[in-house]
Amino acid sequence: MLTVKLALRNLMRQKRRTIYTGLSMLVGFVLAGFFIGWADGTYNHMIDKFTRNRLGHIQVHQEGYLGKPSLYKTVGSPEEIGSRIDKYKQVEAWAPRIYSAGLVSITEKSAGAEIIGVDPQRENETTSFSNKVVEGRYFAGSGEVLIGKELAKILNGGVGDEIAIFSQAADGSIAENLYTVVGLLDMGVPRLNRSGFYMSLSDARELLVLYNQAHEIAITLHDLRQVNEVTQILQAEFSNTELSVAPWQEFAKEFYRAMQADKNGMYISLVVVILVVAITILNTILMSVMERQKEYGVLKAIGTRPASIVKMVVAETSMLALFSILIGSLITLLLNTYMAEHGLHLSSPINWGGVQLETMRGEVNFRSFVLPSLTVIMTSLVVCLFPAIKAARTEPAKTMRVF
Amino acid sequence: MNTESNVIVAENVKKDYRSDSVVVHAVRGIDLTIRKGEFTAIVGPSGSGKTTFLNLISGLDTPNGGTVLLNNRNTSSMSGNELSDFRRDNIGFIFQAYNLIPVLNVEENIEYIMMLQGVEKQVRHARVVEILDMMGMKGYERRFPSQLSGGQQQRVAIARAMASEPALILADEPTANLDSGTSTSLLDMMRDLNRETGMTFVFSTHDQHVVDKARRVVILEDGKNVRDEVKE
Amino acid sequence: MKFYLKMAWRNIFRNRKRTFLTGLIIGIGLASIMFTDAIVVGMKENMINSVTSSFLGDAQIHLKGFQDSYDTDKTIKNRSQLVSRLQEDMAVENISERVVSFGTISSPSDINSILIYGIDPTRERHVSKIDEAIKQGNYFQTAESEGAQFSGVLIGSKLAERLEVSLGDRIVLSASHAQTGELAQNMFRVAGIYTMQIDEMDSSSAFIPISEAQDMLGLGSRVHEIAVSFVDVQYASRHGDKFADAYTSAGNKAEPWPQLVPQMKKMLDLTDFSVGITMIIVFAVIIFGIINTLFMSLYERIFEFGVLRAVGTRAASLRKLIVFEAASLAVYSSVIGLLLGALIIFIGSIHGMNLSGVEFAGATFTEEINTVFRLRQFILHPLLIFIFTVVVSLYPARYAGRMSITHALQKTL
Amino acid sequence: MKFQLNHYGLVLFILLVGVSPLLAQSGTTDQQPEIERVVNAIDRLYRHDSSHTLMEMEIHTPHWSRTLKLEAWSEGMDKTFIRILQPQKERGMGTLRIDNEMWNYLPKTNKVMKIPPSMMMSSWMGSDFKNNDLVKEFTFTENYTFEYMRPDEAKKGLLYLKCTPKPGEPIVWGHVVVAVDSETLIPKWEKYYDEHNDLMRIMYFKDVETFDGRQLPSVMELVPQTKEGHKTVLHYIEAEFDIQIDERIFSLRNLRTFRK
Repeated sequence: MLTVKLALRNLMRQKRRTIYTGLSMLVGFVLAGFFIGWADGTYNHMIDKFTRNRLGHIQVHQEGYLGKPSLYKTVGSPEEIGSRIDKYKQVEAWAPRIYSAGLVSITEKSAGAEIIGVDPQRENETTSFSNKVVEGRYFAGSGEVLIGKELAKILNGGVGDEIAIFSQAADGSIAENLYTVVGLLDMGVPRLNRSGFYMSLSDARELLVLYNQAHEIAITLHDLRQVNEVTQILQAEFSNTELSVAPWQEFAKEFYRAMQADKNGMYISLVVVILVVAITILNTILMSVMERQKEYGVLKAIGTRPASIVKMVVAETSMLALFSILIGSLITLLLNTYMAEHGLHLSSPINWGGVQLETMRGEVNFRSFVLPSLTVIMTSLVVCLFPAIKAARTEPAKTMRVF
Repeated sequence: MNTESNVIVAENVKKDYRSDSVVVHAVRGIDLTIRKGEFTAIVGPSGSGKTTFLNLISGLDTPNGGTVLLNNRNTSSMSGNELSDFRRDNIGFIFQAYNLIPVLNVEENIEYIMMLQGVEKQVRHARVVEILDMMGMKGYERRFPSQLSGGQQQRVAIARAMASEPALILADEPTANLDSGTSTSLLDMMRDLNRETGMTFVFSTHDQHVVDKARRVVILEDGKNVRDEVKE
Repeated sequence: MKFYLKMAWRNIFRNRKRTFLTGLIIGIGLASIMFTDAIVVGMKENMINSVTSSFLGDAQIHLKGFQDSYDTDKTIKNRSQLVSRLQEDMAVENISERVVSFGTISSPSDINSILIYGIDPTRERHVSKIDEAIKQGNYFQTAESEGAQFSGVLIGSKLAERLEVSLGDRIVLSASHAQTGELAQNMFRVAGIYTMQIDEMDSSSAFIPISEAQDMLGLGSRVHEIAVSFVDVQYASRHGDKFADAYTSAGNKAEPWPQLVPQMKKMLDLTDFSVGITMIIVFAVIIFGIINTLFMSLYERIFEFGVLRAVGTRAASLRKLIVFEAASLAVYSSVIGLLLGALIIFIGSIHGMNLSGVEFAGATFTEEINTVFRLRQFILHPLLIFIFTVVVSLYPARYAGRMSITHALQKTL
Repeated sequence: MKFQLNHYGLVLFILLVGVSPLLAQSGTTDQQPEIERVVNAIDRLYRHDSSHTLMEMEIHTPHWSRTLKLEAWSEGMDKTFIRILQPQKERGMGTLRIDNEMWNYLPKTNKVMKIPPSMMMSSWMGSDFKNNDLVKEFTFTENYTFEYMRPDEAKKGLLYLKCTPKPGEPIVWGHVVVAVDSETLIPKWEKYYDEHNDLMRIMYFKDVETFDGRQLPSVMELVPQTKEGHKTVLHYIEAEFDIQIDERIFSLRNLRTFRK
């Protein structure tokens, strides 16, 4: 207790030095915290944007569908399952989908197409689907379809044309029907632009004889970071069924791997930032401790035991470190909250895989406080111990010498 | 009285310091005239206002009341650069310790002020040689302060203060960090220089050995000059 | 001026330990920035390289609209003229003509929709890396050695898996004839199985010699695509427009890779932006370290400054001294940083980081990522540190110039 | 998701083009007949100038089973016309093949859709046959080399032939083993292998009946070996051969005019 008191007094007495040392920890902390918040935020923002764009954060399928999709591996009563999903407040929206393939034609030309049946309203809530219409309009009713913009070119057709589809229904019968193209889509994915044929869920169910069925339920959450948690919750919720719940890392493997690569790059930067922060703190503390060699000499001369000096230095440094971390956390929290809410606007938006990235966002997360805290504490303790022990060992006469 | 020969004229000089809402009256009204060629000790116990008074007369500090004339000029009305140049040209300083610029060697320390004055290199060099000879420190030109003893450092400090032949040499406790033997010989040397060159010396001290060497002793108490003895 | 420089230089070496420490922090900071730059350049080059050299090429020429529909009839206009122009172009290193068609591949057990590429075996290997990507079998040799009774096809490993075929197995390619649109079918044997680590390439593409593709599709000597590689790897990103302008004519459209794979370009832009922010943060930390060190070392020497000021040094001269000191420190630190940076970049250029197999924006890191030396790492970054340091030192310089001399002279311990 | 793609071969073509009379001369008994004659007989079994048949196609999958009633016309090697008569939902659907081109008619939308080459490998109307099976023609005589063989499980009264595609033929099979009745030279089954000797599918020929005065197996059963639960069975109900067929049958106009 005496050590703490003495340390506190010392800190108060040498305000200037205290402020500088503290400031170096503080600034280091804040910058590292900001960096982590920003990097994680940007990373998650990208994932969020990408997954929200089409795939969703979590998907529900019949077991085995993802590994080997089949027309027959369906989710029964998706609306009922959806209402069970809706129970969880983390869930923002969900949308059922039906997938198949068929032959489509407008004029004499015909082409293979991916048939995707979506619930127009739910799909829009979940993936902002209507934003992908680049020509024409969104679904307004039954009998209307949206097709990929390149598919329209291949078929020599466009908005307003009638399009015939030929496929096979789930009962084995031949499925055929005529629809009106009401809009062209830019899905951001060449494959879908070339072959995407989107129809309303009810039309798709009728065409493919998949009444009350879906192949997939895509779910978006309010917060991407809850994906793992919600996935587990839903896995438990549907544990007695034939349904499987997969997070985006599973169904968007390639994107996930791309993000992992990006993360690797970020780790390099993170190491650099932490390293530089650590060295700055190291330097400041080392200097401030070395500056006080004389003072330690005096303390020793009047009979202070070396261990007490070490204890005092450590106490001072750790108090200072704790204080810096405290204030640093506050500033980091403010900065990252601002960055999470407002972000940094990009002068020219980056369009990637159909995702428009306009801002780079920060994020408030645990890591952005823990890592800088560890950096500050570890470096300051390690670095103050060394000169403290040295100070405790040196001859009082030597350090007190003036000339 | 011939004002031309007055180096310092202080009239009712006052200086207050404010620290933590407590007002410290460091100098409460000093009247003092120092004439050219004097060798004056300002004596008084710790806190009597010696350093403050020296700061005031050297223009390092400005008084709250009264006037200080140095070479018949009022320093309190000067701008920063004027003041710097005025000090450079008129006052030589000797401090109690850490007088010398550690990164400059003896010669560079001595010629520093002349360099500020723009004196030519040959002239400076000649002067350095001359003055070091006078101090008995010939051959130390290339040494750095850290390679000298305390007494030697103070000699170099005196040499630096005198090198540009200022009107006044101010020394604030020049012997405070020296042993009595060294202080005595240093003081003897300063008095000899005073006699030989006619330069005015004002120094503060509380060391009786030093006081004994002075030809005029001004005693301060509680920020006022209470006695003024002229020896000889 | 010179005198203060000398003084500043001597000052920074007065406390060798501290100067070295400060030099080290700035140096490590600088080295980190240099290294980050080098690794990012390496990463980007690797990414671009894996996109362009695996199959894309640095640029491609097609008939306008071909890529929208892959219509077999949309062949390049004035082909021979274009080819000879390209061959005379000094910027162009190699070209490879290709035939591209949608089609199907069938094996006894399965069938898949794919893109069939007809490539010129000898010229292609100078443009892309299919030959190097072959993991089993050979690059178009089996067919010739077996007397060309049947033709060899190169397929991706994922496709081979799906079709349950291995080397030497029969597969049938089907596509539609140019003009008539009639079904064209040919039997091939699997001559090689490649792994390019690009999903599209590995699971839904097949390569056959261009002459056979032209025969099969009834194209004569017409081609759909000319892939170009440039002498200078950075030509496409720097002078891509020039190339595009020069060869976009007669209904043909020339595009350098940033236009062919815009998402890649965007990804690289994003990387640049992120790296920029990282750099700014690292710079900020370093600069703060510098301010800190400067202030600390100046505080210690306040008495000294007091003496300097007392004996008649002007405030401006003192400021100059301090700025010079900071500059000297920056130079000293930069030397440390440059040495450290050069060392780690050198190490990084020999021992790469292994990210291979990671697919990134449709490309895959095929090789280890090595750091890449760039002149700017050794000029721009130290210069920035120097400028920042000097700018930052203006603050303590101003402070020292303004401080009270008497106050300074009171400081002893 | 992909279309459910199936295996392909020459069977449907063979069936739809019709069955030609077997010039079966019951003569040599113990002795193996000349191999060319047997192969020719198998090929000729399916050869004729024209045909008009009525058949049922049973399609079995693990998910559903259904039966289609078809009426088909063929002329030479290049023209085929098929009309679905049952079930009601698909009634009127038709397929026309002329040379290498193929069209489907969809009565509900009254639309004729050309099958693009990329879809040639897709299943024909959900069966184990592919569109391509209607288009490409192969004969053992022309496209294969052949030899007698004696499998382990050889039965008395059957001849076994191993037919290997000639180099360069666009055929995926490694070889085909055909079992033929040594008396009538009517095939019992055909087994399709890949080059690793794995059995990929079996075609059974059953229930020899007389159509238009000729003896032919009336049931053909296609069983893919790689897909469990899948089977397509064709039953001949009626057939006439070498008849005069109106040229207008093989036209797009005919394809799209079907009165229910």
